[in-house]
Amino acid sequence: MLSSTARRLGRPAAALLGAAVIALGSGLAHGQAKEQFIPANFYWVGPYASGGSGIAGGFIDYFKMVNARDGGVNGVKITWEKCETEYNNARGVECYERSKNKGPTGASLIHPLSTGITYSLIDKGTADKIPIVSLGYGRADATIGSVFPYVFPLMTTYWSQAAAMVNFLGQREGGLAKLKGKKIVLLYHESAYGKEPIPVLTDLSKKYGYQLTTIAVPHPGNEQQSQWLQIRQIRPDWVILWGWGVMNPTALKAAQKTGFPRNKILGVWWSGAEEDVIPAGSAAKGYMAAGFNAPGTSYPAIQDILKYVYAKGDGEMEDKSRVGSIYYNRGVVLAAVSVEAIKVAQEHFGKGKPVTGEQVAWGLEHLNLDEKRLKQLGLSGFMPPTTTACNNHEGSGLVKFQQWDGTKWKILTANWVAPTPEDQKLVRSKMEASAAKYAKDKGITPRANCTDEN
Amino acid sequence: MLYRETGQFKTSYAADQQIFPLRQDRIGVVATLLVAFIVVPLVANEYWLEAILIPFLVFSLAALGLNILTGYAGQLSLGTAAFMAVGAFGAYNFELRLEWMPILGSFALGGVCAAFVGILFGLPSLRIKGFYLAVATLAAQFFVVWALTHFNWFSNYSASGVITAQRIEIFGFYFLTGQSKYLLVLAIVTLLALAAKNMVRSETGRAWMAVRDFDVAAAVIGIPVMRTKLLAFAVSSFYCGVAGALYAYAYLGTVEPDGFNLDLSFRILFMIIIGGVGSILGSFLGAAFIVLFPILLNRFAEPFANAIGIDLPSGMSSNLELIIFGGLIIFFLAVEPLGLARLWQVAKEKLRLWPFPH
Amino acid sequence: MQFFFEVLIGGLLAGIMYSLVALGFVLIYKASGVFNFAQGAMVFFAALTVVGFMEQGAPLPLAIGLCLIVMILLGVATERIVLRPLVNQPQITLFMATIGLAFFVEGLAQGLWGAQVHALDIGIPDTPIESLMDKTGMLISQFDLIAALICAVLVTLLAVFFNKTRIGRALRAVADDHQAALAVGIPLKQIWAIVWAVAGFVALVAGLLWGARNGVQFALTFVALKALPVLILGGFESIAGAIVGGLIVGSSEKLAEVFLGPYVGGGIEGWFAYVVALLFLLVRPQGLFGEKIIERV
Amino acid sequence: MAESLDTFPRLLLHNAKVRPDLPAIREKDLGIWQSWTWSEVAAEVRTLACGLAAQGFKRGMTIALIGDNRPRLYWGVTAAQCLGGVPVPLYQDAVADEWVFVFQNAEIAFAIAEDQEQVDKLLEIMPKCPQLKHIYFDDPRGLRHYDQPEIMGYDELLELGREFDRAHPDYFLAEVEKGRPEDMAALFYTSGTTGNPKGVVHSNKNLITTGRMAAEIEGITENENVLAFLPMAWIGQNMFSYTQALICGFCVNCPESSDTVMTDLREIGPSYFLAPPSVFERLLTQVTIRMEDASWLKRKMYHYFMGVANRVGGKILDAKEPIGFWDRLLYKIGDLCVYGPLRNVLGMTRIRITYTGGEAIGPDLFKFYRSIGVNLKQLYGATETSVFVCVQPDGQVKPDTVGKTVGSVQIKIADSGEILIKTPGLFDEYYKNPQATAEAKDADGWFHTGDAGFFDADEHLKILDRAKDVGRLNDGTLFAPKYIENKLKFFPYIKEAVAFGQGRDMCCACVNIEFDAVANWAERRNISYSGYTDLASRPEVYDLVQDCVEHVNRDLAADEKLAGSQIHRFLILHKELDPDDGEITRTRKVRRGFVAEKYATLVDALYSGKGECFIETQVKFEDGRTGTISAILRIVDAKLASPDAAKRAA
Amino acid sequence: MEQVRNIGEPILVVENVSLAFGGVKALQDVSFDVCEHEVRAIIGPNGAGKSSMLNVVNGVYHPQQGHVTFKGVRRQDMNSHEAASMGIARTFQNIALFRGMTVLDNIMTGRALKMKTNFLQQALWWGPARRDEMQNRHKVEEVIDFLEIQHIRKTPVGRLPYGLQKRVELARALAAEPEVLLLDEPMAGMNLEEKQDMCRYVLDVNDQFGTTIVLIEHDMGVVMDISDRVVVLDYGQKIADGTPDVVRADKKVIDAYLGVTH
Repeated sequence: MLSSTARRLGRPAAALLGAAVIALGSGLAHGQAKEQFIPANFYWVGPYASGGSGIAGGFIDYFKMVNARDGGVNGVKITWEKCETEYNNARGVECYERSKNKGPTGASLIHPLSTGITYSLIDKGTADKIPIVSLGYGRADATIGSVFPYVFPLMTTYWSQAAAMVNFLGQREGGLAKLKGKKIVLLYHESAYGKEPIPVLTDLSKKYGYQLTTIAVPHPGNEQQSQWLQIRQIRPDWVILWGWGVMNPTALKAAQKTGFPRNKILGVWWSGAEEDVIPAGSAAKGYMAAGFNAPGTSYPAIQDILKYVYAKGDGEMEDKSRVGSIYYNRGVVLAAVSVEAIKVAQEHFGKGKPVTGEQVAWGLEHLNLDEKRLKQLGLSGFMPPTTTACNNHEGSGLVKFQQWDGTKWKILTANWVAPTPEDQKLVRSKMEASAAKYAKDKGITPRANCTDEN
Repeated sequence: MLYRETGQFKTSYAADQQIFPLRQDRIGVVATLLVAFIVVPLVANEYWLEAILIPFLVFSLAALGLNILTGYAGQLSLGTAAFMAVGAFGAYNFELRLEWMPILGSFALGGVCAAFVGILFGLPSLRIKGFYLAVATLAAQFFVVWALTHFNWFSNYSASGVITAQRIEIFGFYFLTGQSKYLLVLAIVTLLALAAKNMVRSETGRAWMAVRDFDVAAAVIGIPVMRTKLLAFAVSSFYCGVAGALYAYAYLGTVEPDGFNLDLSFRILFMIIIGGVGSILGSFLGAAFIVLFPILLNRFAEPFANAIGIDLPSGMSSNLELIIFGGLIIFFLAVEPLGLARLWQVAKEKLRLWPFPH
Repeated sequence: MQFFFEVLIGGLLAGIMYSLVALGFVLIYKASGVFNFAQGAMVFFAALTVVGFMEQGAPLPLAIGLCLIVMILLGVATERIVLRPLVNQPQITLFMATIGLAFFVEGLAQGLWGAQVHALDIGIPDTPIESLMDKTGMLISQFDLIAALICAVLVTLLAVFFNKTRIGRALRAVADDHQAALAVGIPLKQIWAIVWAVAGFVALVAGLLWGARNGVQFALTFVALKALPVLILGGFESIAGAIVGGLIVGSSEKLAEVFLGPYVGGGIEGWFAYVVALLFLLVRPQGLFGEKIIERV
Repeated sequence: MAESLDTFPRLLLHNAKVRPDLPAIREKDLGIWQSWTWSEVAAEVRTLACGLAAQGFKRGMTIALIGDNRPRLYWGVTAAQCLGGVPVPLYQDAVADEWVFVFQNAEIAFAIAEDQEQVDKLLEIMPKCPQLKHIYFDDPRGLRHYDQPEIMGYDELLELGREFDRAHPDYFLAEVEKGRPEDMAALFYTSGTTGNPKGVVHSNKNLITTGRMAAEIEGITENENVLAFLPMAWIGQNMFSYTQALICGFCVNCPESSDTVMTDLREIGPSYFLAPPSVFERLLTQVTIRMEDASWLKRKMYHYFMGVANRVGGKILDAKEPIGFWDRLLYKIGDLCVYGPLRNVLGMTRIRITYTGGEAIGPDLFKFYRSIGVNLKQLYGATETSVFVCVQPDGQVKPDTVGKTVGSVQIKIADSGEILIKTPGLFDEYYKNPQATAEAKDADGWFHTGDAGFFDADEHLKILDRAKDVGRLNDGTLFAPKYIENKLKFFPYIKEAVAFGQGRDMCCACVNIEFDAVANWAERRNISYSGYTDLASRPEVYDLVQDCVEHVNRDLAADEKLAGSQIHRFLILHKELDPDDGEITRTRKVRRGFVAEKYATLVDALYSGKGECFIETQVKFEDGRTGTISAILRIVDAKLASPDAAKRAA
Repeated sequence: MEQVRNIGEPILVVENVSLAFGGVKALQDVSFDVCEHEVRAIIGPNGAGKSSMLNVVNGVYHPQQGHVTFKGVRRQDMNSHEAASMGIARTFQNIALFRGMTVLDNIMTGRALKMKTNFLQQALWWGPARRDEMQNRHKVEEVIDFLEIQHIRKTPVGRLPYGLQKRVELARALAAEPEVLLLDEPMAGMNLEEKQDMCRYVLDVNDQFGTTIVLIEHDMGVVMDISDRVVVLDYGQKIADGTPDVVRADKKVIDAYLGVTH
């Protein structure tokens, strides 16, 4: 009796002590050598919590699976620590600074999961030699690795995607030439993120002869009556939806209200998750969106997660049904790329040893996630094949397109869609110009011997 | 108790009206400054400098600006972040477009731009008061962010409206490390805080407070109410503008207009309320609280919960933090509505009278 | 011209939706002088709670009923825990406290029901009325019309409540003069609890309609931002002002976005309502229905 | 050089030469401490003297100085001395009539008054004092429309002085040169307990020699600060704030007004301080009252550390006995938490030496200050002896003695027990009163103090009482009324006490409550009262006072000689003893005889065993009107302690 | 004490002033003048428009009709700032102190128009701003000394008792060194002693600085004692004007007072 009381009393005391010890020790790099630390700086509260929590879940679950199934990367366990960024730049920077020196080798790489935070970390990551991986967001021109040695807008940038979307629309119309004279409306979130595709789409409109109208939706975008009335006036053939958060379902609802066919709306990948269509209910049916990861749980890697993690009740997601959702799977992509980069780095710098951020950056520049490798990973068809190089931090620029059938996302394009080669070149030249300007502004001398291919 | 003020008599008005009439306070301030300028840069690590101290100082400056307007001149504003944005983008453009412009000049001119915008949006204050004015300042908040996003000229035609701050260089010295940036920000904040203190203890400040406390009486005395209010808007916005420039240049490096959103405005308003409305010190205390507290919560909540055996579902800890934070604000307002500065003041008064209670 | 009317009507209907949120602010401000910034969070909380109950298997009416109880509890608790300790504090302090409350409620909502976004189907199709489209070529959403109707019913109910019931009259007395109300023996604290409960009810209605419109998610808290210019226009203390203000804000911002927007590059909706309200205030500082204040010295 | 520093004017000029830039005098005015350096003071005095000369002030004339401590009044003193005249400082709160004798006696033709109030009083007595021809005022407020030819503003006088100085540039220095040490330097009117005041004549030599002697013994330097807050007419004030300031060159600080003395004391933090016991008592009362309002914890802490201080504080200050490490540590902690802050709030942080004099001080009161580290010492002297007769030397401070003789002072105890003094500072004469002079000063130059006392084993002088007041009860028991009164007055609730017993069977007392302290005490107990008289008659207050009285009885019982003079009965007076009503002197000494006479009915009642007594008294209000207060006073029997029990308790 | 004052020419003339709020007529066709150095009282029952009259004179209210001539400048409505800079200062019926500031700062605001430095100089403090501040502080200290409020110099005004607050407000008005001082019920709510003090101060001000005083007061004794001439208002109209003796004997005045206040 007495002892149980003591135990009960003792717990909070121990907890306080423990918390204090953790707080004190957190600034230091602590001991165990066979660990590779990756920060999990995401957001679980606020307007974007649904996306953030899904991605965080997939991200962490994949690590758990790798640790459980493979015992880590060549025996080096992956560790992580969550930090709430609230999708807020200041908090994001704090999380970064807090996490960058953890683990025996510091943070291996970081996924800011916010364009704003990415911007804020570019200088810091470069100075600290910690790769900033902005997978599917962030600066498009960071593809130019000679200027941005530690920034990796992997797989696909907004610019590549815009070009790929045009390519896809061309396919839908029966060839790019058919785009001539067509009317395309870009309905975008009035922010840095929303404005990203405008230059590319404008350039391509000149090239392909479609008529582009851009319509801004002010943040947060929960009221779009006037925009859609404008769209109704324009009567476009396609609407590209470059939305974020509540703007997406609202757009679909408003489209329904104004009688615009949903299957003529094509969303960007941040407009193409379950969270973006479910609130719109039936109004979302037929809506198409891009994506650099496939939905569903049929992939071997996802199955492994269910087997090694969820079967043991160790999963991150409270709601297991969200495993396989778009955001969850996106988290898996983020994690898989991270693990792969570490593996590549280990293979180059010494197997079975934790690698530093600088080495991971090397790894990220030498990714070779071809079909074969993806198959080994159990991720074939799940994410686009990606091969990076010193001066190509993007890798592929490939996307898939999917359509909402009212209950789930269905992949429309079996193959990964890329911009046409000429368009790719055009995008690339824009990136180079932009990066050059950046280098000039910041007084950066681009790295020598940095080429597009390894 | 520690205050021994016997024998500290003033033989001139200059001595009587100095900022810290008590010798112990002067010693305290000098010691604080010495620690801030010498000890901190020597001992603080990168994390403390870059993630805690620099934002703390920058937010303190912004809070100071808002405190001038709200605390001293009594004009409630919810547009602080907008004025910061103007400062940041203003400084960027001056630095970008005028090659000869020294960086400090750009910061100052960024502040001046913000001051002009402040005056513009302060004009309604001549007719409207209280919450009506507060909501009106939201117009500034939304309009400015819209304009900066929308007109590419401001961001030098960067595709996304994002600006990348140039490197800070003064007389050939580059401020690249956390230490040097911290010292620069600290120096600027110290000087501006001193200037603010000087203003509030002289006619300018008295006019602000007079307008705040009783505008009709102020007018009858001969204080030009209109000019006083607009001056408050201008000075306040200048401070916010410089804070914005520092936010961009010394803290984040790259900023987008969206970063200066309503949330940020509220955060700064929080700082002055928690810290103490109408108190220079309060701006600093409030900034410290708002910057540090969520971080502390974040660091402690989950380890603590784990330690006492509660397994928080992922995401729950973040929400719990929010709940605690909200609850604490309410609690705090109930306990001391006048803020941390008031607590400090009360404590100081007690110490001066020690061992007597009154 | 037809397009103009379409925009105008769309705007007016949207405006009604704004009014709905603004009503909650007005109620509380009128009775307790508190600018309740947590109103948006309460809307979110209400909608999320309804959906939450529904996902637990409750049918819609039951979920609404349960949620109503929760909202009333929340209102009463707010009065007890937040307002009472802060009685006689300056308005700004109370305002700050409601921001704290907003954080609290937001955290509570997502903590309880998760961060997931949800659809909310209250059985009203959000499609254009076909007969109207056929006749005039104008697209008017059925949902918006019904929402307007609900709003009208709500306002009528509130009007009856305020004018015909004892509590309502007491509420108005409180609004006019706290001291006097206390002096004639009106139990101020109870009245405040009731007002917060009523505001909770209004939040529930707003949450249901907005939730059904855009889905139930965190962004519902942002609808408060839409209500603010309505409040300045209509005056913080006038129910009629909230309605008329909503109509003016809704229609003017739509018209501006459609007809003015293209000249400046669009996206002006976010601030246009504020600027309109601001300009309006310069002419009439007391708002649409406010009384002229004579400074007595 | 030093030899010639034998008159006040020469001292001033000397200071202006050797320390021209050190502050000589400060005055809290218009919110700050306005300061004048020695050279500025010298210039001011020169102009003023010239002005007075222009107005016809000549060697040997007298000039009255009336007002609070103001630099200009001090300069008036020096200016008069420069011209060979005699300054006569007067008590500023006296009613006009009290001055008439002085003006007539000293044939005062000139007066410098502080403000309208004093000018009005002077105008009032002018008909009776026709020789008064010149009135100068410092503060012109309200005096703009006074068109009497005798009145002139101080500034106008200075203007005349400047003119005169221009016309006669050598006049001033020549007059100073004429000054002799033997010249009459000042005239102090003693507020004798009976009869007309007597003008005590002091020469330059008397004052300067004594002042210098004492300063050298205590090591007073030019760096001291004193606060001039006692009446200028009192010689103690003159010695500390004028004579010694000029001798040592230290700075005199004049408070803003009598209401702000406490604040000003704290601001200045004097290093050298003189105050009568009543001031120390008032300070301690404040401490006690304020501490009682403190939180429980603070009170506990205070009482604990005061206990420590009581035990070891005095010893540490005396540095005589070795103190254990633990006690030293405790005292250090106490110093940090209590004594230091206490000294600070009392304005005593910087005090090096502080004297109390003029009256005996309660031993507990005395010990309190010493225990918290304030070097409080007793001083014995009289107006006639230029203050300094005995001083307690550092390290040999005993609460019940007044210390050893200073320098070349000689003391002889007469057979009657009266103390006789011979000192270089002994007064010349009572002005125009050879008879009184002869009574006080015998042919051998011994001054008869009228005090009874004796030397103890350590050559310390112990004062019992006024020689004529020390008496015996009917049964022959020694009865020292002042001793008993002082014991009573040490209680914070008792402001004044008058003990009767001479020639009676027992000792009885009338008590004045300390209104602030008792009111505070009553409020905390929710006892309502409508004013002083009502409060004084509350039964609860009687109980409170009874406790005090019985405590004194126990103390008395402990002393064999005094055990018989315990207080048998007492009453609480319905009004405060007031100098305006003549019940106490302006230096707050009880005029026992006067009181006994005035309240004869009460005294009779005390001894007749009655339970209560009706009394009606005339009182004088501040504005000069008179009125009456009447009350029925209760008389209470106090418990007596048996000597044995008291000893056991002790 | 003998009062010797030379009352001069009219310094302030109010001609046919009418003021209405909505339908409420606060003042109707009121005319009177105030001579230099005199003490002029405005009396009348509650709601007679006395405060409105003062508010018109120093530009807080703007009359619909009529003119106010001050120091030879005739205008239909004053604005407060102008009134202040021409030398009109005032106190208010309900104390209008700046509650968040100390006594000293409150009185310093009275010097607003005498300050010569701008906010930039003040931000620097050293140099002109400090000198300016010191000079004005000196003036303010003289006022503090004059009104004998040294002991509360650094107290926040909110903590002061009512009577002292009134005195501080007077001090603030005096700090401006006005030519005309408008006092709106300076003795309202005071006890006898405070009233006597206040009377003395008002007369001292009038006497020492030659300030013209216009005061509203309810206490007839006070008014009759200290004023040279009295205007009587009732329901916004002037019903009598003259020396205290004349006014006291006026039938309309007696009726107005008997009818309303008794």
